[in-house]
Amino acid sequence: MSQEYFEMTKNPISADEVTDKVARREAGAITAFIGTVREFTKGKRTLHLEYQAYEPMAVKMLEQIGTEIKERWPDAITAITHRIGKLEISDIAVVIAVSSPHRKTAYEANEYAIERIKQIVPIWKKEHWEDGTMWIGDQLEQTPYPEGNRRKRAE
Amino acid sequence: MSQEYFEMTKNPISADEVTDKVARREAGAITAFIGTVREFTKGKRTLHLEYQAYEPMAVKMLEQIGTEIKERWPDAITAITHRIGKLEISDIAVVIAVSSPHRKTAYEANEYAIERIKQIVPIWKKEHWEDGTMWIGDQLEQTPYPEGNRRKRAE
Amino acid sequence: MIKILFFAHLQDEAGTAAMEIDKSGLTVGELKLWVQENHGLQGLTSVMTAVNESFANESDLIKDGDTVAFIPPVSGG
Amino acid sequence: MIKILFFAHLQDEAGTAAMEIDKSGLTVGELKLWVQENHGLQGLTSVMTAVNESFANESDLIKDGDTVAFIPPVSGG
Repeated sequence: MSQEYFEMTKNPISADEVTDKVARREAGAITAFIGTVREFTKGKRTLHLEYQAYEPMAVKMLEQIGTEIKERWPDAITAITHRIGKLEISDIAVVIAVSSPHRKTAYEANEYAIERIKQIVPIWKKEHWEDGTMWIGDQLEQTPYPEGNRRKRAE
Repeated sequence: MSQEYFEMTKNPISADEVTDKVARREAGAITAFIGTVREFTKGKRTLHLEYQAYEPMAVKMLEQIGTEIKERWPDAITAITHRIGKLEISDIAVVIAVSSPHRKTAYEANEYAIERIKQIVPIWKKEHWEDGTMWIGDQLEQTPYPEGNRRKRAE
Repeated sequence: MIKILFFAHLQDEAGTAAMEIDKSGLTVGELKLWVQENHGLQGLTSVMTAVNESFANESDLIKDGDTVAFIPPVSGG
Repeated sequence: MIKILFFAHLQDEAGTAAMEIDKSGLTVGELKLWVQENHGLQGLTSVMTAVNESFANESDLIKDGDTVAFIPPVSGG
């Protein structure tokens, strides 16, 4: 079995496999975040998604998030697997697992990891709707592109 | 397969089984808390643990936590399984899974659930050390009994 | 008859998980005192009580047929 | 030679995932302008740039053999 803590994969992700990587005798708490493909976003129906990544850099950035967590929460151990390719509704896109002797750290570090993924990891999501497709572009999903394949303009 | 959302069990718990209960097309985020038996607590080595519960009431109280979460976070769906009996180091004692369309809710509701378990669910942990045993008694584990089987005195 | 349940260290102290007593018309607080005096349990004052699987107040009246459980501070999770 | 990588909508706009160009001595910012003008890409100004898989500043100099990736706002997770 692979013991890579930070992985990109084209295959379905098992949450148990990711949490198993961080389990250890010193841990009293493991938190897992499982990001799944949601059918409706603001009333709009998603048929399926496509994730693209700059793979080698994405792995490096996931590792960097692990390093940042280690600096802030020295007791925490982190593992992250992100899937790419075509995903159907309810498929798992990402699993973040954090173990720690105490639960507060496990929650905080886990939430930190997903926020950082949405900031620095070069992965992009393409929504497929009944009436078209679009690359979703804003890191925090607060200003999605208004239409079609247009990207956000800077000014 | 059982579809009870709130369960006590004498058997090993699979985290995937608990998270599967809350997975759904509307969910974009599932958080899982996996409480495991830690080997060392404040430098003292645990050999194994024993959990005892007032089972029917424990199930009711877990259900009540689910109801409280539903009131505070109407979008959230919760499942909790707690194990009783003898547990070895690294065994899973409890799994809490929360799904929600958005991740913030999934984290908050999950942490709320573990805090409430430590307040109102009639489950007790007996530590087995090299030099003896003790029922752990304080809800928030801040004032464990100083010795032997003595319970906290009120005054 | 009232059924009384003991858990954790209270079970060890009482030497039993359950017992039945033939008392009625007591409040939760009065039953606690009675059990302390007659069954060698100390410090039930800091212990919560459940009547028929719901948390009860000290002043709640116990009826015939009720199940009363003494709930020391919990430590699950 | 410099290798340039495009992702997401930039890949669609450029019509290719990668290309090689024979330019050197440019800063990241200058390369962006050159690509915009010569390959019909708009709005690279809001796009981050990675050189050899690390985020780079607009003023960083690109060397021969470098791999430059344009990183539009990400949407993983």
